[in-house]
Amino acid sequence: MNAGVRTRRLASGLLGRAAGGGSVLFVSASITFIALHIMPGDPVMAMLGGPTADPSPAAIAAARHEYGLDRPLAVQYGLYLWRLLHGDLGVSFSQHMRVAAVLREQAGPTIVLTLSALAASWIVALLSVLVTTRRNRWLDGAAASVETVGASLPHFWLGIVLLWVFAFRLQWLPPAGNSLAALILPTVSLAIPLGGFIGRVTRDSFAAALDQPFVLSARTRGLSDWQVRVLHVLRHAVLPGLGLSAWAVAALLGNAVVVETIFSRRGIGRQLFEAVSMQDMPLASGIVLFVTCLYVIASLLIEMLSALIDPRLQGARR
Amino acid sequence: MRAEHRGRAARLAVLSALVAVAGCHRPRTSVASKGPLRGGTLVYATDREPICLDPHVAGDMPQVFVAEQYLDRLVSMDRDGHIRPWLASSWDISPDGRSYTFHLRHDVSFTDGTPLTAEAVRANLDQMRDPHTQSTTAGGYIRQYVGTDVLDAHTAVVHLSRPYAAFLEVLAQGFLGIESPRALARSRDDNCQSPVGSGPFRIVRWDHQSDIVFARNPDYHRAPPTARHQGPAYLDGIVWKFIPEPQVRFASLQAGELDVIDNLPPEDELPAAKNPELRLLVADRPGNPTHGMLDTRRAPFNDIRVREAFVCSADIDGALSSVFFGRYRRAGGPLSPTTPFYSPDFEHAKDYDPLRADRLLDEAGWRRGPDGIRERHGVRLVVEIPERASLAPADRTLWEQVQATARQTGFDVRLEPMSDTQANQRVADWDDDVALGYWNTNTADVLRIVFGSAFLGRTGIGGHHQNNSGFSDPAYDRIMEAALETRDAARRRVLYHQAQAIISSRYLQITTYPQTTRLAIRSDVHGVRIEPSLGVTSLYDAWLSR
Amino acid sequence: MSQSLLAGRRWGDARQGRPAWLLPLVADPGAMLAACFLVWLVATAMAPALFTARDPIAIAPRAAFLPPDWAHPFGTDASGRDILARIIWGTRSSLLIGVLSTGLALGVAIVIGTFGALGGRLAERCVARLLEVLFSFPTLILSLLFAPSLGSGTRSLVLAVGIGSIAGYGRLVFGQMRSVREAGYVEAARVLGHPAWRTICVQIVPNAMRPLLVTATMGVGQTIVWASTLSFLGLGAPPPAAEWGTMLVMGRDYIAQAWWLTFFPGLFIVLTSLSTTVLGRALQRTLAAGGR
Amino acid sequence: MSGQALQVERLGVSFGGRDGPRQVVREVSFTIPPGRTVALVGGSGSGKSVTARSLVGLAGPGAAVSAARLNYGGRDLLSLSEAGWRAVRGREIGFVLQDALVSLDPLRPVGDEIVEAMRVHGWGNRVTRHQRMLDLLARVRVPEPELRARQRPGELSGGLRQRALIASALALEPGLVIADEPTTALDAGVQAQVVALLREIRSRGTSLLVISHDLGLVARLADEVVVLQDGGVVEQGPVRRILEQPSHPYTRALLGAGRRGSRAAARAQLGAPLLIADRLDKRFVGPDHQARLAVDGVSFSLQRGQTIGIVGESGSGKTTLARLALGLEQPDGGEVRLPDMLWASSTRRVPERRRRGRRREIGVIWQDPLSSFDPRWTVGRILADALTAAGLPRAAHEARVAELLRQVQLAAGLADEHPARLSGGQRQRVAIARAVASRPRIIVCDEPVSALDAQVQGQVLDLLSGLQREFGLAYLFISHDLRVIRQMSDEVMVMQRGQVVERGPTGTVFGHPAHPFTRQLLEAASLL
Repeated sequence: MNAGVRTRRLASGLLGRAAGGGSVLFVSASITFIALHIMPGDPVMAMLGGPTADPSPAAIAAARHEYGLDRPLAVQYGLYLWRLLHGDLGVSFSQHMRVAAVLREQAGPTIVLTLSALAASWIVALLSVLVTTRRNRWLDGAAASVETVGASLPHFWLGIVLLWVFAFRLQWLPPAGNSLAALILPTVSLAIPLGGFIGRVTRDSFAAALDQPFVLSARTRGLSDWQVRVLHVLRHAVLPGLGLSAWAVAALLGNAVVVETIFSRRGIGRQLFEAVSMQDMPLASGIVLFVTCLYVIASLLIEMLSALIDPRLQGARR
Repeated sequence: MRAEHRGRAARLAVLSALVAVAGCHRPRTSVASKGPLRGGTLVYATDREPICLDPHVAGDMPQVFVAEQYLDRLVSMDRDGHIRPWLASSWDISPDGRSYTFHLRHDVSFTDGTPLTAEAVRANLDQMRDPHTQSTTAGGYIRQYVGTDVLDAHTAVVHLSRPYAAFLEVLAQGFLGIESPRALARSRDDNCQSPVGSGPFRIVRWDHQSDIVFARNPDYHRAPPTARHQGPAYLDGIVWKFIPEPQVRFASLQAGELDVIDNLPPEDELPAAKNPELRLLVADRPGNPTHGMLDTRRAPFNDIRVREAFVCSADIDGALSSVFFGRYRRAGGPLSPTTPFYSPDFEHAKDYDPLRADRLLDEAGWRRGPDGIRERHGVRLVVEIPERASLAPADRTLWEQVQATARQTGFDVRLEPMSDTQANQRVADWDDDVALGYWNTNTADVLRIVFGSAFLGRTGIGGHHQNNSGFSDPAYDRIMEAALETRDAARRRVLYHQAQAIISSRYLQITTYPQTTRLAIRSDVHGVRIEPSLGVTSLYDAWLSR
Repeated sequence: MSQSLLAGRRWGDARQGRPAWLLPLVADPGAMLAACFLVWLVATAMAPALFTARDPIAIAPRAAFLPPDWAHPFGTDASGRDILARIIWGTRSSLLIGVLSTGLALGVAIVIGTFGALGGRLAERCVARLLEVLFSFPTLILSLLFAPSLGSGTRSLVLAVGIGSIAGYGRLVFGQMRSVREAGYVEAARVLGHPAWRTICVQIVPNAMRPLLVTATMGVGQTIVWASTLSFLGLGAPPPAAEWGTMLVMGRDYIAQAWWLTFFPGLFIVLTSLSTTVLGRALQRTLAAGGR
Repeated sequence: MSGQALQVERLGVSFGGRDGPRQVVREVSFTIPPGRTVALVGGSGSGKSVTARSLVGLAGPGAAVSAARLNYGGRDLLSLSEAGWRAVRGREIGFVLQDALVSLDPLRPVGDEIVEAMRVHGWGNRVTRHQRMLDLLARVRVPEPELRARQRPGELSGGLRQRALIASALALEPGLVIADEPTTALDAGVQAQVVALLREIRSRGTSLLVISHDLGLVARLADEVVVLQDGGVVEQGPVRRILEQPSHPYTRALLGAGRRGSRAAARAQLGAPLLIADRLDKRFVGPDHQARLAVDGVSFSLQRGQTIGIVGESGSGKTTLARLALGLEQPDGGEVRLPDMLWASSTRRVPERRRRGRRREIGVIWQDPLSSFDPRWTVGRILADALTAAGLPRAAHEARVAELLRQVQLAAGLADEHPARLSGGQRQRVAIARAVASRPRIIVCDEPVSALDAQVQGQVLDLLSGLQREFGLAYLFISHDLRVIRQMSDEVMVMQRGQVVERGPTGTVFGHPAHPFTRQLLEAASLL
């Protein structure tokens, strides 16, 4: 394969990804718009202080006009997409801030939480798989069972139980806050189910890779069991788990809604929950789009990483 | 008097001017005797974060709590409900009651250096009235406001469209704090992020979803008469944290990471009371207590016998003893005990009496069906209660117990969980049988708002009626109007007693417990005060002994 | 050789007295345990009264927040109701939510997947893109966005969880259909002269469904977990119905004082999810081992 | 290169299982003197691979290896610790597995694999290892070693990667190289090159242990042969004696499988044409977006009772031609006709609906029968399905299924069995039964015996011949195996890159190959 072909293929691949990412963003923008418009209740009333507030008709009309809610739905939708195209996420009803500013302020903690949970789950999964797979029947089975149990735990329940044990009872870790120590419990409650899941997938592929002839071939060259695992098998075994990681990033970002609430952490998950309950359309859609963007970026990075690990994948995509 | 929202202010609501300090442990005298110490930063944690720090915009309780620390008002209100000077050193009321002339202090400037002038008063009141401000509380309080004339730099004449006896009381509330006109001149949304006042603290930084940082205003020298000291605040600053989860908030307090938390949930009161490092500061709030309002506009509650039966069938005391660990007192009448003109005569009109409930339903023609639920003409005795998402778990459980006890009498009570907006819509459309809520305010006039026929109509577009019972009685309305017009306390007492009697005898609501403010304070924190006009936490007098 | 093989199998059947597909279950104690637990759950769901004498709804305010003891093995809740009884009576709706939402998602996924795989090139591309987008949309956020519109209650939970799971199943069905479409036996059927519709009905669809059996088994547990999370977002079953997710959410605020309110319903959710996973994996091994 | 002797005496290997230990190798003894070559031969399951692996301590997890003596260079291998074994592997005994595509790590450049062999034994430094790796690649005749070293197995041709694999085994100049089926997955031409390479290695004094089922390979490499059956030695001795005067019937059977004769004037008269292919073209777009002709202007006419053999290397277009003949692919040029109907045409699209009614006339047998069976179905159901397609009433199915099983020499009881539980030979018989179920006139056989052991191959081919005689079937017979083609075909077409480079009666093509490619193929298969 000459360099020109490779570059061309890479370029067309990137273009395809960009188009794919664009359509993902478009659909998620539309889903958010629809969801927030079919919601029962009136965002203006939510904005102006709930049921027993006594806003004057003039105040209501002013608010409607200010956020364009007095226009026909189709026009609102068109304007919404048009502004998005220009990178304008609008102004949040409920926060009295530009959505971009809210995201700038709130996205960091969520991204940190997501990445730390992803990293933690991979570390746990890889350690468990590397150390135990096919090492010993009992050990293998026990570790696989632990992974299965981990994958079955609802992060929501796990978070509450961890909070109760480590923050309320033992008081080893702070129950809330934005410090590094306060990151541990939310990370763990997200990482255990995901780590179990990745571990299970990786264990299967690790075992399958161990059966491959090249493993035997490597052994006949004098490699030790550990060398074979780390140098050869691991590389093959991580691929399926890696493929799932983009999805995992999206799931983690979604689960942040719950975990951030339980641990009273700041972040876009909790903000989204509040935005939806306030029917704050610009903020909710801004956060959803941001999350979708992160997914698109994550899947692109992971695809690149996969191609780095398995160069055969480079040509495989259309 | 204006009322507060109940919906979104589920746990954090207004405290009256007449705070009854119940179960409040005084700071240990041995420490207090050394006198207040200066310095230190107090860490305060609350559940809800304001959406805007300017209390003029929208107008929700968390905003007042923040405003109390950095804003002053024109007038203040003391514990006895008397209006006292503050930024206005004196005022005159025109004989027709439509013009108020305020004489402002000459030595006040905002923390951005802008001096306090009559122009500033005009700018503030005008901004509250401007529809673009989206002010629902402050703006709603001063509907009668016409305009302000600036007589000289420190004399402002405020004109009202009609007499409004409550105007000064309203001005004493944190929602109508006076902000720097220079800061107000910025866009609404900019002002929301960093408003400027003349209070004991100034806002340094607002980290959304995390905290607000306040620093002492070193030039402060005009505390209201209700304060316990004069001059700048003792604290160097405040970190005002937002921790929505009650358990997490309490655990953090116990762990020593916080100094004061508010909205202590009932389940944490016992552990808090047992903990020697903590003090509780609990105060009942006046107004119409926490309740379920029965919708008399549709069957089955259009029949007073069914209403009475429902009220008698609910074992509220049992619920309070279990869910609230016996820490919440029962509110039996239409007014909370701390409300002016409250009468204890109606406390036991609604006690649990299942036998009476059975008899009433039998009389009304509702017969028990095979599953124990009563029926009449083939219609089951169904009671629909919309339950909004923000309802606290303890309240949920309380209504589940009402559901269970009412079922024994033959009611099929359906608790329907839904989003806040949907629940509001159901109540607005009279598509409910019981509307859950409470109404905190410092006047018995609340009974006019909650049960007056003038409040049956919808306000605004898709708005709400404040009278959720559908009760309409011209005689009752006349009593309430008469009570507003007279200034004779004895006359008012008689009128409000009549009103309470009427409401109680019509079985329009199941009242459960009075709203309360509940703070848990670490023992090395002193001088935390509850401000009388709206009953929010004031940290101006607070100091740390560590 | 073939005869002895055959004989061996017959003998095995006779010995076990069970269909052959049950054999791997018997051989795997974990799967056996999981299957027993699920059978118990189903029995509980059908006749809860057989497993507890206590009323799950009647309240006893004076007996609120009792810690676990012999009379109340899992303690009592804020209204003095026995938590074990509520868990047992809650099995039905929790299982129903799991099964129905899995069924709903699977049904829609089969329609979409079949249409995409067999409906021509354009349909294939559209469905592929649609599923990609849906899959990338975090399920919890999707549920969160639509939760207020759906309202609360079991029906809404089923809808929300079902809709949220469509993308996952859709991808699976679609992928399966496409790979089965290319399978040797499909071509063999064509060479034999079978009409296309017959091949779709007799071979493509049933074969594509085979792995779905595994996924759906595991899916039931996952959806119960999922539904509990949605209870947290306000989609739970209305009171006083006992439903695990709602019990868990209601107990959350009392975790520091009464851990048993949250712990036991959560434990049952975990056990159910675990059992379906273990059983699903056992089924998967059976299918992978060939034959049924 | 210090040749050392390997002595194996009464080697036994057993695997623990649920039903107690299973003995897979028993009482195997042989010696490889320095510089000599020993071949282990036998069918699949004869224990030859396990024997070879146990010589480097890799018989597999759960294997129990016993031997009266297992010495290499006077050292007792059985007493080695795991670390001891590792020191032996690669350094003293090299090992070459079959099919380098999977025996080399597909994710790593082949150069790294060779370097790794040196690195784990601490040989040299980064620079010297790299240099030696290039030398090794050059030694095993890999052109452009610098470039190839950076490529992954998937980017190399079968021959090149097999050489790279051999290079990795030779990295530290072990005295003994074990080669397990070193040529099995390769095309005939490449096979010859690899054999030449192995001979060269042998000529430099390295001892070789070759494991193979291919006696042709053995004949060209080995000094001594050990014949294994079911884990035991049935015969062993010098290669010449074993190949020329086999004493054990199993050896004779193995030899017989490899020494099939030609189809000597099997058919006197041929019938009318049943299937006519006329200048067929089929284009494919490759991964590099370049269109190429997989089938390029191929014509033939298949008559009743006739077998046309199509031979060529993999990728020469044989299978595509078969699919065109079956009407599974639309030709891009030319057409296929039945005597009374247009079957497929590049100019006029023949609807599948029209073909469907006539499909019963053309059967097919694939190389991998298992994937062509619905995994849910039993043998009986599979056959009944074919009968349904042929329009046979349901009532007659059972009898006909039994008849079909009898015709392909399978026990009637197998009807209730799933194909996954059958042996390869049995499966292929089921496939044949299905192909003949509709009483077709033509059967397209695409590599029908390539996946089978030599012995079983013979049986299946005999079955096909028998059915042809019985029913007058015409075969379009595709194989890469020249011996099989020679045995089965009346007429042969040799394909290379989509084109027929030579065609003619079997005897002529094999006896007097005209095209250089044909000659090359025949040479590689040592049929010249």
